[in-house]
Parts: sequence; structure tokens; C-alpha cells
Amino acid sequence: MDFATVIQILDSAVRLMTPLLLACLAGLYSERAGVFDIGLEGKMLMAAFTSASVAYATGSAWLGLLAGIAGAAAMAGLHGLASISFRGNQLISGVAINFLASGLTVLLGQKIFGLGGRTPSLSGAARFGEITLPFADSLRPVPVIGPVYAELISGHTILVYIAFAMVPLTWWVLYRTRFGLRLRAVGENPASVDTAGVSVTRLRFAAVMICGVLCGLAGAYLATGISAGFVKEMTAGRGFIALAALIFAKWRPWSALFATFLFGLMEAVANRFPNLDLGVVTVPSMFMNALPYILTVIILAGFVGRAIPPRAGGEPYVKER
Amino acid sequence: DPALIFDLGGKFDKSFNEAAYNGAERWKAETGGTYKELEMQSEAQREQALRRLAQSGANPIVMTGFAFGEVLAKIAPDYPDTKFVIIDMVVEQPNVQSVVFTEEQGSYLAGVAAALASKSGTVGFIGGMDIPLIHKFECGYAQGFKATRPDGKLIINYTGTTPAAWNDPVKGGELLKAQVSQGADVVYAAAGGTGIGVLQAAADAGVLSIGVDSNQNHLHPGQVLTSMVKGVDVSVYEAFKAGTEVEPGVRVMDLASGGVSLAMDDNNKPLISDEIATAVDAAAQAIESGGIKVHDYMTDNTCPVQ
Amino acid sequence: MERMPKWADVILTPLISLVLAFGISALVILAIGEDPVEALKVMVQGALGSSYGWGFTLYYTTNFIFTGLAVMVAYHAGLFNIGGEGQAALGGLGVALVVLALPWPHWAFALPAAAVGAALFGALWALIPAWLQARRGSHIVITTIMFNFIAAALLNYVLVNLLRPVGSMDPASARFPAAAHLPKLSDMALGLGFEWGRNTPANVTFFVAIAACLLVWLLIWHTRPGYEIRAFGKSEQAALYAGISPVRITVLAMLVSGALAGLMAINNVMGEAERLMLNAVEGAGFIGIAVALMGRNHPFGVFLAALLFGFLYQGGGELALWTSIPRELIVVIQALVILFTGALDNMVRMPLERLFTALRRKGA
Amino acid sequence: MTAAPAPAIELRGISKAFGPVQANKDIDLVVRRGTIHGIIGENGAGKSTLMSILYGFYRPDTGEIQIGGQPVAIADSQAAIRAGIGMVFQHFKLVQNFTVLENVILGAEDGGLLHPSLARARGTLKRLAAEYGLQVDPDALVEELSVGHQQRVEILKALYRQADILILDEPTGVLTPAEADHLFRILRGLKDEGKTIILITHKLREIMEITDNVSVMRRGEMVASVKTAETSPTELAKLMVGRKVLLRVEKPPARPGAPVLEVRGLRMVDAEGVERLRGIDLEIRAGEILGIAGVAGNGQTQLLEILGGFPEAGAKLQGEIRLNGRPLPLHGPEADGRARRRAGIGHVPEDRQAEGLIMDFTAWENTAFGYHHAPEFQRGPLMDNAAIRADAMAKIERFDIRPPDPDLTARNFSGGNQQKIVVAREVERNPDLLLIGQPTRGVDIGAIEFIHKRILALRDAGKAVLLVSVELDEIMALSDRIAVMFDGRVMGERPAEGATTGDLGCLMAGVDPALTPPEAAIPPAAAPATDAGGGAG
Ligand SMILES: Nc1ncnc2c1ncn2[C@@H]1O[C@H](COP(=O)(O)OP(=O)(O)OP(=O)(O)O)[C@@H](O)[C@H]1O
Ligand SMILES: Nc1ncnc2c1ncn2[C@@H]1O[C@H](COP(=O)(O)OP(=O)(O)OP(=O)(O)O)[C@@H](O)[C@H]1O
Ligand SMILES: [Mg+2]
Ligand SMILES: [Mg+2]
Repeated sequence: MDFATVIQILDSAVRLMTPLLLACLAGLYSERAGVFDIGLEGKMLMAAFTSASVAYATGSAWLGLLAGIAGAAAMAGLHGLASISFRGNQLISGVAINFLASGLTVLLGQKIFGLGGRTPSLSGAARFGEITLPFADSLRPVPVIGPVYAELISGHTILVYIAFAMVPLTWWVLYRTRFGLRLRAVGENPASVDTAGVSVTRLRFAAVMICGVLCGLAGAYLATGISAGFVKEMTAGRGFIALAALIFAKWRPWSALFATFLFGLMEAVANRFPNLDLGVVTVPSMFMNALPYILTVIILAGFVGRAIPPRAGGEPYVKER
Repeated sequence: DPALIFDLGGKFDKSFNEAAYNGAERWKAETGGTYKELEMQSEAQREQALRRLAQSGANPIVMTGFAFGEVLAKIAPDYPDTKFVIIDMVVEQPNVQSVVFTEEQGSYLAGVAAALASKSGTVGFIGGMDIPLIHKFECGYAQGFKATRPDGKLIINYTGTTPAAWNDPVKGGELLKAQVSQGADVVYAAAGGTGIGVLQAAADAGVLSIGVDSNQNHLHPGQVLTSMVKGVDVSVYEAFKAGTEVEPGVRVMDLASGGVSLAMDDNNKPLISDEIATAVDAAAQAIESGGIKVHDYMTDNTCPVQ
Repeated sequence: MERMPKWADVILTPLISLVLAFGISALVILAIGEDPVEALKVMVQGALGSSYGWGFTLYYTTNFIFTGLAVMVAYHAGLFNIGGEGQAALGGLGVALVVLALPWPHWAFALPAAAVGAALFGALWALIPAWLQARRGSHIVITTIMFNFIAAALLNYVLVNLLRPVGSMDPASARFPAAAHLPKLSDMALGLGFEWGRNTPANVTFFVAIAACLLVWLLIWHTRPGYEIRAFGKSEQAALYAGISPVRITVLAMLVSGALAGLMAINNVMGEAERLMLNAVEGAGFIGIAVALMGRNHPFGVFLAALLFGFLYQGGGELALWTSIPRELIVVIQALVILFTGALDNMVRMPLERLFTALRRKGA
Repeated sequence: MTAAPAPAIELRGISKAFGPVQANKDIDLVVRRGTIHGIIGENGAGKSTLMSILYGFYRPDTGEIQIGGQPVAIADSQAAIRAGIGMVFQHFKLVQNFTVLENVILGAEDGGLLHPSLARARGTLKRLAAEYGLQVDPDALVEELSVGHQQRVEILKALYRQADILILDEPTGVLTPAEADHLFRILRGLKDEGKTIILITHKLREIMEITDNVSVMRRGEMVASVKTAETSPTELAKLMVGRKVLLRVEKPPARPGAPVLEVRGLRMVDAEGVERLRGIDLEIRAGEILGIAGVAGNGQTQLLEILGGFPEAGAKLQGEIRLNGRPLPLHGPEADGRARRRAGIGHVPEDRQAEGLIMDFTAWENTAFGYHHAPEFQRGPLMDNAAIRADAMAKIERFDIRPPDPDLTARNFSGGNQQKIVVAREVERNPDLLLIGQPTRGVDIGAIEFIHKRILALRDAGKAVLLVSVELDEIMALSDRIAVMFDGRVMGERPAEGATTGDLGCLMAGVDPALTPPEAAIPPAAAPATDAGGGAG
């Protein structure tokens, strides 16, 4: 494998990891605040749909992005209502949201566009274009650094850079701000926050809504960044991979970056080498396609078997029985 | 009235269900007639839908997709006065017309066109779900390509192994980029909704793509080399037009009968050089005359070229 | 003192939740410009208006009983099994292997053998996540989700490369021999001298499903393993105190759960399709979640909820067939039912509790 | 202390219901400024609820609160904090994996960023530590602190928020006598500063020792408020339960028989690699009660769990246990709770709600818990639910469990009755050896009396009893012999006859008075450094 190939695979990995990273950080906020979320998939899907629809209608990717955020936030609000206000089962609420998004997107899409749940293809300003960073072209000839900068670092859509910037930002928010301290506390022991005179409900809602916003970014990236329009079920299980990455990262921002990169890389490699020829046997493409799921299971079983989730996670906060 | 039943993929799958729909609509527009249409919602409903339509007096009843084969074989004898048309599958019953397409032939031509349009000598194929039907496209394409450019390189990818593979434009786009980075400059997509992502990414990357089933040249004018069109619309149109007089038996929609073809229109005119046009025509004639035998993957699950 | 009478908890709450879910569904139908009353009529007529409709409704019901019971058993052990889909898919593989492997003389022999095959494969597919949870602490929700994806890939591989007859386009196994076809309920009715549900897929498996309800009820409330499953599900620490092994119970509960999900395959694969196809499960594994929730994790409730979802499925199918409402409407209704009966349960329960407390105060 | 013109706190007509449970009924309470005010009452009398209302944690259904003569609306804890109220809850409200500093500033940060708050808090903490003797390492993780130190963090939290009124809910339940003494010194110091303190406790001795006034609650009502100097323990006890109670147990002398339990060199290293038991040797004979005293977290829990067959996951065990002369395995499937029951060991666990009961099971299901394999509960392959119910009814009657409804879920019984269910289940099996941990923790005086009698009856029937309790009074009243555990070892053993609190207290603090001159025996704040496991708090 030559250097150029490596760069291209890494480049592909960066694109593929972006929705995973955004969704993973989304889940991080929610779960760190004690609200488990297996509805990342549904929120992304809803965001992909609303962003593509609005981007198509207005011709503006940015308005699409806002709509994507609104779509995912609506789903997040529902999750918050169920699991915070009404102390419902968070896993069940997540399952319901996945179904709701999967049904509603097609139902509404069919009603609006009549294309069987697809939106019309987006073009021009209705999509986020690739950004060429300064000096990318002049640096390109420089060995090693040139290709790395010009191919790998430059030339992604703005949402990719936002996603990467979210990592240090999340770390800073979590560990350096009052909000972060309270957020972590409410996920560990909500009573401690409550007795300190801070509203558990409001904190958790804030976290869940941030989760919605980030899922909105992820969905908008899928529909208006990396591709050009919405296709039904287009998230194709990415929400679940993001969830696996979150556990793999033990609910930590920098580890989330690493975990989603690993999964993105895995997919990029499988794309590049669909039938892995190992000399003796050729690994069938079906296996390669299932590889991320298999690896997730292996990783979960092997390395993070003892990953400790936030202690109050999954449990509604009940003050009066 | 005639009736049309769509398979699980749904009416707007950008594939043959949609083509069938277009055929029916054309008939409707031309004759002013009406027809019944149904979309499948689960496997168990196939029989239900067929029987209900037959009982309601619809005639002929056209259905898209090989998955109806088993059920149709079972129920056709119960309604001897009703004519059935099944697309993409052979069912041997006195009141059934089976329409099958020689996708391998159309794909062969696509392979020839790709071989000549490619500057790098490397072309790609991106399939949707990894099932034999799609391998049939792949194999025909590979034969046409290798026959034209024996030293050329062909890169093959499938999106996945679950039905989600038909609806993952993101992955389609990534696969295209991966193929481009390996040198491919013409890519044939037989992948349903995923294909839309392939064509889009190809347009973005400035390489050529080849559409499938319906004419997709218009999606990115000047950037889609051509489309391998199946005349599903034609067969539905003709079945509707024939009405109760539909002729039973197997109807092979091949190159010769115009059942499969490469789409040539204003959108891709600039891309089709004389050389390509000539070579494609020659290959088409050879196939029609039997000079070239294109192997059908599904007869033995193997492909003579790799 | 309980806050409200048991009947209110068991019947009133889910009923109100259901009404809410349907109310919102009606709004959704209005929003896409259709008439909910008309839609309901089509659904009721199509699903319950004839023995023909019933034949389909009961067929779907049978599927959902199995997956509902599967979710329920795991739930009692405090485990959330979202892997019913994959387990049922593998159950289908078990059925196909058993039925195709031997020349069965009569369905009465084939059925038990196929049931064993289905249960075994489903159970094995649940065993790995169970073991990983019990021994390695990997979260069963995540692993069962992953196993759904892996099952789909595995089944695809097996069907395309191993089980598919050469020359067949369909990624499906060969047809099952006629001797292994299960009697349909319509045939049984004819045997009894009346015509009922001709050409519908409901078959003898329906009775197997009812038997499964009974057996699960016995297991959970009348046997020691059931007692231990419930105890473990309520409090892992207390279970340890009582000498109940978490590993054993986790594995046991998931084996039973997986086996039940796998058993669904004798209905859809052996009873209906009579061959193994890709995606034969069609989401029944997920519907099992809604069924178990609606059914308050009791076999009788599961039976009723499965009937409800059977109705929804058949009625919704009719809706998609005869009106222009897309079939995704059912997915939305299903989501709303899960949401209201599962996650928003307290929204209904809390005001009801307050109501009953107030009533009692007044009465006292 | 002279009373200030307006009382620090005045509550009028406070009522609060949790669903059908009327936790507080029309309560009036006056607390004078600069005093220590005790509140006593049986379990579930409503003490914690009342204080939680004062702290804004719960909202009252009706009633009025005045602070310093001014009516205030306490809508949430923020409002209470602003009104100068601080509270140390019965169950600490700390974030386990935060540092002390982070816990202290949580909710009282100075601004959006953490650093300035942390810096200021560090200074304040240092000052408070010096002023009141409240030393804790500000950078230690709370989960690594002993219970006593965690409590200090709670007090520091309140003081950091400049609380004038400090509420402590059962603060001494988890402390050694020495730690409790230290706490009381702190409280007196705070009182001298002019702060007002409300102290909830079950221990009449503490009430008599430190409070100025005392209020008594019973079944959600305030039944009396008196000056401590003008009352007596017996009168208070009578007010609490509404009748006269025996505070001492009548106990015939023991007649020990053959050894039932022999423990030799028992060692245990937990999953984190901490050695919890460092070689325990014990012997209990038939017809005798061995009491194990010690501060929570010194290995008693582990000892009980190992004997009962459920050591914590990942623990490594070593040593020998014999029951009636036969060795019991430490590992493998034959070492679980079920096997131990079969061998004749009954076990009332320390934490009845988390271990002894399935809170969502009915009472009758719970009476078979752990014994659900017993042959008399089976009918063929099925369980004989009718037989279990009949057995449960009998137990309910004999133990006077109220309400006498076997179909009620355990959750809906009061704490004392829950404990009775567990005790009934274990004692009625007539085990050769009864392990019983904290038999009366959180149980009111009436039920204590009953449970104590049952334990003695078992002893007098010739059975062996291993009693673990953090209540020294209880140990001294019930045991025939007393062993004191400290840091995973048995520090010493004394016959119950003639044992003194001072002597046992020394042993509990890790000092053997037989080896040390008596003056230096009690260190000021003796909390073992290693008890990270914490107590039941
Ligand atoms: N969480 C709860 N939910 C519903 N009812 C409860 C709850 N807790 C207690 N109760 C009911 O309230 C009543 C009083 O309980 P409480 O714990 O106050 O009793 P108690 O006075 O402490 O009795 P004991 O001395 O036996 O502990 C009980 O009869 C019980 O049925
Ligand atoms: N959050 C709650 N929800 C419902 N019921 C409660 C709640 N907290 C307390 N109760 C009930 O209210 C009553 C009073 O409880 P409270 O905790 O105030 O008693 P207490 O006097 O502090 O008892 P203890 O001595 O055991 O601490 C009890 O019956 C209890 O079960
Ligand atoms: Mg109580
Ligand atoms: Mg209390």
C-alpha cells in the first residue's frame, strides 16, 4: 500500500467518521447527564430529512442545517419529555423515536415530494461545499506534509471542521465550566445537584437538547454535506455505531474522537478492499460489511467490558415515589 | 381494468418499480383508461394481493419482481380467465406471460462504453445488496469491458448485505471516491437509492457514471455517460395495451427486441464519441446476431471474466 | 397501601395510552391529507370484517406472540432484548436446515423437529450476547443490536452461497417438500366441515403460540427458574444473597427469550413462505417490544397485544393496498404505541394515581 | 445560651402526603436561635420529611415557614440555602467520583468558569478546617473517603454556603463512638458561634448529651416539645411509641454447647486488590451469641457475606470455615447462598432492602426467598404457591407483621415490618447458625424489642448466632461474647459480662487497651484509613 492510498483511506475515514463523531458527542452530553439514548439513529434520520427538505425548498444549506437541528431537537424534546418529565424508560423511548423517525420521514416525504420518501437531489448552495484551506494548493508538492495538508486536512465541508472542533469544546465545557460540573454531577448523583438548589430537570433537558442539536448537525451532514439529498433510512445504522463508539470511548470526548476514527477507518478500509484476499481464503464481502458490527461486539467484550457508565444513567430521577 | 402490483421496494424506487409505474402512466395518458395499483407491504401479502385483485376482476394483472414467482405459480390455475404478467421471472402457466430481461446484454454494452470512455483504463462497478441478480449486471459489464480492453482494470464493490444497502447514498458516495482514488474514471452503479449517491459523488469528483434501470442521464447532465435502461415501462405499457389479449408464455426482452438498451439523449450526447457509438453499435449487432454470447451469471453463479 | 387498584394499573392505564396513541395517529393521517375515520373503516373491515381478514390477522398475531413473549421473558430478568429480529432470522435458518435435511414423512413429525431447530438457533443467537453480558459486562442492548446486523449478513451469505438452488434468482432456499407443509387453519376448518379463511396463511402454529403463552406463564410464575428470573430482574444483589447465580439466570433467560423469538420461524418460514427467504422476519422482532410493553409483560396481555398488532398489521396492509396512505403509517402507529404505553406510561399513570388517591380520601 | 428575640425557625401547620401516606400532619415546631434542637421519633414518623421540607427538597401540601421571624416561601433548596439553611442528609448527597472540592462548590460556583471557584473554595475550606476541626483533603475523591469524612464534606458544604441553621439527619448512625464525640465537639463549637442546629437521631443518649430542646414525632404528628433538662430517656421513649418500653433485654445466662461455627485464618482480597480480611479466627458454640462490634467498613460486611455465601465479585478468599465440624467450601457452586442455607445457615443481611427482600415481590413471595428450593414448596416440577402462601400467613401472624396482607408488595410495608419479614423467614427455619447483620438498623423501638426476643429465643433453643451491629448498645445487650473487628482483623474478644464502652471503643479504634496505657487509649478522630467501602450510609 503506497502513501497516496493511505492518505486516501484516511481521507475517507475522516468523512465517514464525521457523522459518527457528531452523534457520539451528542450521546455523550445526554448520557453524561444520566439520560441514555439509543435514539441517536432516529434523530439523525429526522434531521437528515428536515435539512434536505428545507435546503431544497430554500436553496440554502444553512437554512437546511437549521431545519435539521430543529428536526432532531424536536425528537430530543420528545425523549426528554418521556424520560425526564415523565420518568419513562429511556431505552424504550429511544426505540420509539427510532421508529417514529423512520415512519414519519417517509410519510411526510411522500406527502410533500411524492418521491416515495426521497427528497429531490440538492445542488449548488443547497449543499455544503468542500472548503479548500489556505495554501492547500501551494503546499501540495511538499513531500508528506503537502498531501497530508492538501488532501487529508483541507477539502472537507464546514461541518467536518465543526465536528472536530466540538471535541476540544466538549472537553472544555465538561471539565472547565460550571455547566459541565453540574452536568457530570447530575449523571452521577442527581440528588447532589437537587439538594444544591439546581434543577435536575432543567439540567437534563439542556443536555438532551444539546444532544438534539449535535444529532441535527450529524443528520444535516449526511443529507446536505456528504451526499445530496435525503433517501429513506439513509442513516443505515450509523446511530448505533455511534452508540457503540460512545461506550468504547467510556463517555469521554477525546476517546470519542479516537473511537469514531477507528470505526470510520474500518469502514474506509472495507470500502477499499471489499474482498480481503488472505491467500488461503478470500473473506467474502458480506463478512467485510458486517465487520464493524462484529468488531464492535469484540471490542465491547474485550476492552471495555468494565466501562462504567454514569452511575445515575438510565434511571429517572425520582424524588417522591 | 388492468392492475399493477409493485414489489416491496415501492413505487418510487428509481428502479424497475418506478419504470413499471411510468409505463402504466403512459398507457393511462394515451388511452385515458384507469388501472388499479398496489404496493406490497409484507411477504405474506403477496398471495392476498393477487387473489384480491383477481377476484375483483382486474385483467390483466401485472407484477414486478421475481419474488412473486412462487405465489403466482400457485394461484394462477385458480383464475384461468385472468391473465397475469410477471416481470423478471419465468412462471409456466397457460395464463401467465413471463417477461424477462437480458440485463447481462445491456450491461455488456455499458462495459464497452465504459472501456472506451475511460482514460485511465480502470473502471468501477458499485452494486447494492450483494445478491445474484446484481452479480448478473456486474458480470455482463465485466465481459463487455474486458472484451474491449483486455488489459483494463475493473474495481467491484457492493454496498452491503442487508436491505439497507439499497438506501445508503453516503456509502455509495464513499465507495465511488475509493474507486476513483484507485484510478477508476467510469463507474456503473446498480444500487437503487445508493446509486443516487454514486452518481452524485461521481459528478462531484468529475468522473463519469453509468445509471441503471431507468434513464438517469438527466440527473447530472454531461456527467452521466449513459444508463442501462430496462424496458420495464415498455412491457407494462404493452401488457396494458394488449389488455385481456396478453399472450401467455415467456417474453424475453433482450437487446434485439429493445428490452434492454443504453440511453442516448441530449444529456449525454457530448460524452458519446463516434468511437464509442460505433463500438456499442457493433457490439449490439454482434449480440443480436449471436456473434457474441454474453454469459448470464444466474445460470450457474459464475462469471467467466474477473 | 397501593396507590391505585390493580385493574386500573393493568387495564385502564394501557387502554388510555392506546387511545392517546391512536388519537395522535389520527392526527398524522389528517396531516397527510387523508380521512382517519375512513382509514379506520378500511382497517377494521380488512382485518376483522371477514374470516379472510382474520386469517391474516391471526397469522401476524402468531408472529407477534412469539416475539412478544421473547421480549417479556428477558424483561423479567431485567434484560432488554432488542435482538428478537436477529434471533427470529436465525430461527428461520434452523427451520430450513431441519426441514430440508431429512425427508419428513408427515408434518406432525416435521413440526416438532423444526420447532426444536428454530428454538435452538434462536437461543444460540441470544446466547452470545447473554454470555458477553454475564461474563464480560458488555451491555446486552448494544450487543443484541449488533447481532441483528450480523444475523442479516450471515443469513444473506448462507442463502446466497449455500442454500439457494442453482439457477434460482431469489436469494432463498429451496421450497420445503409438500409433506412438511403445515396445515392452515382454513384446512382445519374444512376438516371440521365449514369454510373459514380460505387462502390465508394462519396455520397450526397459532396453537403452538397459545401453548407457548401457557408454558411461559407457568415458567415465570410457577417454577423455580421463573421465580429466580423475576427475583434477579428486580434485584441482582438480592439474587446473589439468595444463591441465585447471575450468570446462570442471564444465560437462561436469554436462551428462553432467543428460543421463543426463533420459534416464530415455524409460523412465517414453515407455515407461510414454505421456504427461507431474506428478511422473512420483517420487523416482527421489534414489534415484540411494543407487544410486551402493551401486554404488561404477562402472557395473557402479550396475547391481547399481539392480536392488536396483528390487526394493525393486517388492517394497515389493507390500508396501503387500497388507499394512497403509505405503509410507513403503520411504523408511525407502532412508534406511537411504544411511546405511549412504554415511555410515556407515567403521563397517564400519574394523574390516574392522583385521581384514585383523591377518590379514596373522599371515600374514607 | 439566652434565647434570641425571634426564634430561628418557626413551622406552622406543615402537612405533607406521599400518595396515600400522610408523612406529616399539621406540624408546628419552634427552634430557638443558637440552640441544638433534637428531633426523635420512630422510623417513618416523618422526621426526614419535615426537615426536607424545611430545606426545600420537598414542598409541603400546606403550612407556613418562618425564618428569623420572617415568613419565607421555600420553593426549592436554592431558596432554603439563601435563607441560611444547610442540611446533612441521612443518605449523603455527594458525587462519588468528584473531589471534595468539586462537591463543595457544586451549585455554589462563583461564575461560569470553574477555576476561580475552585481556588476560592480551597481557601475557605482551609479556614473552616482550622476553625472547626473539619480536616479533609480537598483533592481526595469522595469515594475514597471514610463515611465519617464524607459526613464532614457534607457539613463543609453547608458551611461553605454560609448556613446559619444546620440540619443533621441521623448523623451518628455510621460513626464510631470516638467519631461521634468528635462530631459533637464540632456541633458545640458551631453552637457557640451562634449557629442553630437541628439534630435528628434515634439514640436517646445523644439527645440527653447534647441537645437543649427536644421534639418528639409519632406517625406524622408532633406529639411533644420539651426542654431536654426537664425530661428523661424513659419518658422520651414512651412519647415516641406511645407506651412504655423496656430498654434493657432480659437475658438468661447462656449454656454453650459444642462448637457450631469455626473460622480459621479467613482472608479476603477484593477485586481492587485491597485486603479486606486479614486472617479471622472465630468460634461460636451452640446456644451462644457472638456479637461483632466495630465501625462500619472494617470487614464485618465481608465476613457476613462470605459466611452467607455471596462474597463480592472478583474477591479472592483463603482460609477455613467449618460448620458442625464439616468444612464448607469457599469457592465454586457449592459456596453460594443456596448451599449455605442447605448446610443450615440462616442469614439476615445488613441491608434488607437491597439484599434481604425483593421489594417488588409480594410478602408471601418474599417469605420463600432463598428457600424457594425447599421441598415443601414444590409440587412436582412446579412451585407450590399455595403452600408458600399458607406458610407466609402463619409467619405474618406469629411475627405480628402489619398490615397482615400477604399480597402486599414488600415495598409497601414500613421499614420495621420489612425487617420482620426477613427475620421471620430466617429464624423460623431454625438454622444451626444464624447470621444477623444490623438487625435493628432503622427499626423503631417496638420492633427492636420483638426482634431481640426472637434472637434470644433462637439462642436458648441451642442454636448459634453471629450478630453484627454498629450499635454498641445492641451488641452489649444481646451478646454472650463480643469480638471487635478493626481493619480486617479481630482486635480482641471480651465476655459480654463486664465489658465497658470505653474498652470496646478502644478496640474499635484499633487500640488494644491491654497493650497501651489507658490515658492514650482514645485518639480524637479514629477512622481507619482503609475503610473505603464505607458503611451503609
Ligand atoms: N414508599 C411507599 N409507598 C407507599 N406506601 C408506603 C411507602 N412507604 C411506606 N408506606 C406505607 O406507609 C405506612 C407507614 O410506613 P412507615 O415506614 O412510616 O411506618 P413506621 O411507622 O416506620 O413503621 P415501622 O415502625 O414498622 O417501621 C406503611 O404502612 C406503608 O404501607
Ligand atoms: N420520597 C418519598 N416518597 C414516598 N413516601 C415517602 C418518601 N419519603 C418518605 N416517605 C414516607 O413518608 C413517611 C415518613 O418518612 P420519613 O423518611 O420522613 O421518616 P423518618 O422519621 O425520617 O424515618 P427514619 O427514622 O426511618 O429516617 C414514611 O412512611 C415513608 O415511607
Ligand atoms: Mg419505618
Ligand atoms: Mg429519616
